[in-house]
Amino acid sequence: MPAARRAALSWLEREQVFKWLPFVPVQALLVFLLLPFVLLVYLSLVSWRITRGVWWHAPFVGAANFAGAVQDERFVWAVIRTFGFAAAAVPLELGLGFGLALLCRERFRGRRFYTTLFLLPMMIVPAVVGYDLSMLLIDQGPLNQILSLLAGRPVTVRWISDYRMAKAAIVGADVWQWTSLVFLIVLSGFAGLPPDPIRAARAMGASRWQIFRYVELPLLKPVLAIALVLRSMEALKIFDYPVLLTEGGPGNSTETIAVYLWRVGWDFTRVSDAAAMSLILMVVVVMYTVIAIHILRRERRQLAEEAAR
Amino acid sequence: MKRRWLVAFVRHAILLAWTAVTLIPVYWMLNTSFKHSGEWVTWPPHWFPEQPTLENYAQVLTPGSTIFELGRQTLKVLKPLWDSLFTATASALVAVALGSALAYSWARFGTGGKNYPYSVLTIRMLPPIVIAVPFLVYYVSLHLLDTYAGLILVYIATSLPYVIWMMLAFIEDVPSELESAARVMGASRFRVLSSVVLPLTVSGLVATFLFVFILNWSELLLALTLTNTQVSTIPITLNKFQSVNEGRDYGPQAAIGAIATLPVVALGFLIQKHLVKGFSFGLLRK
Amino acid sequence: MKRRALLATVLLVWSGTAGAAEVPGRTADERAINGASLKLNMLTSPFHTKALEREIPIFEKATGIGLGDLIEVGILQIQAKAMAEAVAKSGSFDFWVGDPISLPDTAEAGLARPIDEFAARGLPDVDDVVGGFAEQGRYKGKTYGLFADGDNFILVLRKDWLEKPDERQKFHAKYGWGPGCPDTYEQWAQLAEFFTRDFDGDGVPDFYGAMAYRARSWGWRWWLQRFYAKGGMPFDDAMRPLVVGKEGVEALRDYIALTRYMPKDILGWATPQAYPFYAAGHAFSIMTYPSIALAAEHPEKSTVRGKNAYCLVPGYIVSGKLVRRSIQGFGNIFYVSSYGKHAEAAYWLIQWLTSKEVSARLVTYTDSVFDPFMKSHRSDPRVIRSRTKEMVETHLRNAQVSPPLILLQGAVEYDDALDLNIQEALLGRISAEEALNRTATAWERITDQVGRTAQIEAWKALRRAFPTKNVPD
Amino acid sequence: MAGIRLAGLTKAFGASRAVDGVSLDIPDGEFVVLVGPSGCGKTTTLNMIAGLEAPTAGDVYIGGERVTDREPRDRQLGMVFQSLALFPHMSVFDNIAFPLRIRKTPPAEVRARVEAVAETVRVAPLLGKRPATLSGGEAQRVALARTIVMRPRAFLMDEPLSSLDARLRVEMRTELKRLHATLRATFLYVTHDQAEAMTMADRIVVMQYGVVQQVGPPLAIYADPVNHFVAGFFGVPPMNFVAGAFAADAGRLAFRAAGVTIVLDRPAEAVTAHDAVLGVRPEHVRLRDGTGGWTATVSLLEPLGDETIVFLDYGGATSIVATVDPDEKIAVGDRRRFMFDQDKLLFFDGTTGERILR
Repeated sequence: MPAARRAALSWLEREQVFKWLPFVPVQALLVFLLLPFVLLVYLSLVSWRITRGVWWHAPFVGAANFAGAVQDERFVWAVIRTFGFAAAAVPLELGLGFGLALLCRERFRGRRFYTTLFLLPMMIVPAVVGYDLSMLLIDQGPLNQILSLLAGRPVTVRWISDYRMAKAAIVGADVWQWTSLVFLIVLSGFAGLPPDPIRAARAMGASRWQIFRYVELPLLKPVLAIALVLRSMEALKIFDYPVLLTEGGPGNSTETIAVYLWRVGWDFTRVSDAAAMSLILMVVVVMYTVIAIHILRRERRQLAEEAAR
Repeated sequence: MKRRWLVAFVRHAILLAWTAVTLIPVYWMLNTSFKHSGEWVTWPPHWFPEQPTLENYAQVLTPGSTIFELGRQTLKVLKPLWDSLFTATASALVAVALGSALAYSWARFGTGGKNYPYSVLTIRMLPPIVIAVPFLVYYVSLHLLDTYAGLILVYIATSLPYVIWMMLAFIEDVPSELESAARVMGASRFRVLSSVVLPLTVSGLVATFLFVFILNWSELLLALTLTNTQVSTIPITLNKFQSVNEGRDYGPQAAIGAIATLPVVALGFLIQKHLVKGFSFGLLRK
Repeated sequence: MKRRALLATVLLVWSGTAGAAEVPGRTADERAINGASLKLNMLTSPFHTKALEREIPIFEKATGIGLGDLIEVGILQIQAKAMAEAVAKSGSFDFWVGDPISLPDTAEAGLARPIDEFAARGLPDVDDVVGGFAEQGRYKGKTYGLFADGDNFILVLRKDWLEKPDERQKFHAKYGWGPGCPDTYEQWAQLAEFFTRDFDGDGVPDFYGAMAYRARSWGWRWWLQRFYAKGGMPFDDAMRPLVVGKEGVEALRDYIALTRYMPKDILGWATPQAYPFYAAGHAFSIMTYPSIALAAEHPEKSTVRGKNAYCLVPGYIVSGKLVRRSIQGFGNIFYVSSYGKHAEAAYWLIQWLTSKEVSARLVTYTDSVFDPFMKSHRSDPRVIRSRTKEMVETHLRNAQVSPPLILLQGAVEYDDALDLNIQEALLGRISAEEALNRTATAWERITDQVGRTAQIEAWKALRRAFPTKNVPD
Repeated sequence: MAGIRLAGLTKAFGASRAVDGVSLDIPDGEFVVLVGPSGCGKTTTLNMIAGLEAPTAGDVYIGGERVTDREPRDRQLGMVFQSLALFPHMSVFDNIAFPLRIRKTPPAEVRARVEAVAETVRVAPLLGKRPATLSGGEAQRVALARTIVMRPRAFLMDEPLSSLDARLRVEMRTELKRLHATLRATFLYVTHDQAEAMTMADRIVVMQYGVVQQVGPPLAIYADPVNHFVAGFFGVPPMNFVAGAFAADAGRLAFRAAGVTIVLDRPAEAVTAHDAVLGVRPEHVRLRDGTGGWTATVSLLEPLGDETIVFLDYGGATSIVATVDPDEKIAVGDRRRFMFDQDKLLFFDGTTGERILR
């Protein structure tokens, strides 16, 4: 090995150098992302729309765009609605995913068949799900046909044209697709449960339910926390399903943040307003993040303590 | 004995119900992809194609126009399929490499401070629409609009938080004594990574790769904004297949859906062994 | 016929430049037109692709100007994609096919390029365009695009049902007229009521009396058409919204009331669901785009081929006189991009595509949505074969009473506010008055944001494009 | 083969010092055991020697060479870890071959050397197995083999026997000693187990709070501890401590505690300290019949077979522990008299814990 190369390598090996190696490209990338963010902040402070000349000539208006955004009922509702979708979809995904994983945790005939199949939905492009559902959900479509068969009488749920059911359809699409991910996460969690505490609990005469409630569930909490944070983060970004299924309708029942901002920015050309809304959203999200981080950190700490013991 | 039979019965009943829920939309996609256009939307719905056809697949897979040869591929799925594969794979690979290196550095040396991974997580929380407009302006000035590099860069950035988070848990599961041992035995830090850390976190790497691959493979909004003619991904292409008499071209769309699902499913099955291990996020000690 | 058209085209293109012998010219456009080969990029929704893919190669053979790359996005994403290009100025497409609604915004944003100078030399076949349509490519006194798709609404009834003697008798006995093409919306409602049938008695109709669009992003146009027929105008001279008056509220109530005779799911339906539903014979009437004829008369896919009556769009009686209005349902215009590298070449291509001969061919293709818009289409046998003579006649008569959409800057936003509130009323979440009040409030804000003075000016110009005729000849 | 020298080695984590100015000279071939309670800084010291942690101050010399700034791989030390740190993804063979392969040793030589070492530590039949399938003792041997095969300049061992059961641990001690005798290499062995230190070490280094308390051969440390801590650390059962005070008794020095007074053959001026602690090993406590000494009640008996441990309640704060012959007739509740071997008594300063009156 040539001396120069050796010297370079041993320079890279030094802890103070080595530990920063991955940070250089990552920080570079983050800086690369930061510049458009600065542009976003700038745009939020001026009054620019695409139909009004070039952006660097737009007049400075200070907080006016923010005031406008807060007063924009559609925006406020889109935020509330999106959080609502997340609040409805995520617990369902967690519940279903957990329940299914619970049923699939032990070995039994057909387990492989089920676990393989249940992973399918997350592998399908959400846009495909949107189109697929637009065929399935029309009121005389296959889904209502099945429901009628099960109910033994004609059932016509207006999945995409009723104000409430359309929301349910969007939540349903999310649940259908992402329960698979939660299932996978929880199933892995079960697979990774340490056997000793469970054996100990059994030795102490705990019933199956007690073992589950007092031993397994607490041990699985960190896994559930991860699934919770992961899914709520993604659920705040719902875009494909409403765009491809309902166009945000009927009324504005399925207009999510992403859909509304797309409209304001591109269709209505009000880029500055969209920028202000984005920043407000960011504040909301950061608050949410702080809570999520709190949960994650608590779970991690708890885990570290358990590991130490 | 009777009780056990009952448990098995209930278990299979519930699991079969969810199997049906899972399979019906997938089946409907496949079913539609083999139907002639007249059967896509019918009252009542047709559960089997009356005259199964491959024309939808032919339509999306055959390059060139059927009537006039324009010397290029239009409305076809091969190019978007390739573009999607390329962008999703490249971005997932780079993101996994960078993200896991960063996670390693943070886990072992606490580089960047206590809150670093948490703050990186914020990137992922923002809906991509938030950055779409400034990104467009930015990309135009950097000549990154409508390029592979541009799309891959933004996908790397948006996947990094997940990679860091998933890999962090994994790396923390590798006892640091193993690394010390290797170093004392003469391994360089890079050799430690390749001989010890990498083999021990391979399930995590694989699962993480699949996860961000799926996310990038499916991404619609940024792709729609940041590409024009040179790059076109599967989700954008789905949007394109619309025809006059039937509005949405359900058949070809279903065919694209089936084709687009296939690589991911294949990938998923290939690495199924790693998946269950990988997605535990290393949170529980074995 | 085809050969003559080709020759005419070539001459037309050649006439745009001076010498044509050895590929002279100062710019790429000129040289291209003069014989060099040139590829133009296009942005379009997939609804137009197949027809254009067939036609443009013919132009290329004659002139060397052909189609390069194609950016296709969903029809509702055209505006967004155009706006993205207005920001990006990337020149990724030279021309595009889009809705007139996006004209004001794309013109203000500098994306749509005025083509008056080219048109002055090229003399496109605008004189043959049916009145009202040609105006749609103009904004603030300039021409930004060439009209290519006469998409105003038409009402289609099931002729076979109308002709059943017992039904005729019963209907006449009940309502004292017809049955036949309705003159007024009340009459259409009567037809809808009468012909809605529940064969199996399960409380859900199996044959629906009426269909029209009520889905988000689509339904507002059907209201606006009624509103215009009531004599309503969207704004006064100071751009104060006028939708809240009696006309608006009544039109909205009627609009909502008719929904009773439509499939329950109509709020979620657009073309993909509506056309096959009608073509499968599940509805008595449908008011929609003229391209319904392509679906309804489709030789293989339609079960109602030859069983359709094409009617003028009904109207309202306003101070004793019938007023019919048939609004532009979507319509499409070829625009030239300011940022493309080959503006002039693009112009020649779109002029060629919108010429009498080529447009007739475009209209004929059943896999695209170009609808008749020229006087000459009325007598063109190819057009008639694809759509029936009755349909083409009726459609072009409808066009005589076709008012413009709100072609002002912010058009998409005005329409979206209207659309949202109409749907809220339709869902029963707010009253008709409230819906229109909210629309007016939103419109005021939009006008103020865009700049009232400029809007007033544009509105005054637009108002002149409203039809004076109340009933077509 | 090389000796190790530490000069003022210090490691600080923030304000606290894990290792505080450790200086030590280990000649080539010596078996040194670094012993102390957990958290005393012994593992940190070992890690600094290996190069896994950088010292805050001070230097490490190996074979006379300063290696403080060298990477671990450039120090050529063999290290056995507490968890053994066998690579779970490699077979036993690959584990042992790892250090050789890193040095790009030709495959044939790798095989030969691995097999030779495997023979030495008796793991030859295990070469194809995975670490997860090995028993504790087998894993132990593999970890050793992996270290030996690289022919290090010195061996560092960080509590390598702590995961073994009691019997195996005793066996392995002997084996390690034998290995040391064969290899004649420098061994630096870290443990918290005083018995390991006593049985294996040529020299023992006792650490507490990051500071070396005493260095010396096992028996010297046992017999002649420098302070209360060292005295208490060695010996099973541990030394008895009786807290009391010095006083003058007719010009002679006397130690008084609850229930016990000892008059020493020293002048009263021999110490200045007032409070003191008396230390006496259990084997130096004598039970006797008749008179003399002090009276106590037998509160507990622990027969070990070769001897019996007797707990004596004499009225002090804690019991006095004595070891007696197993044949001694004794029962719980007996009242017995006891005495200390006067010449084996140790005294420590009551405040500082330092040995006094040596």
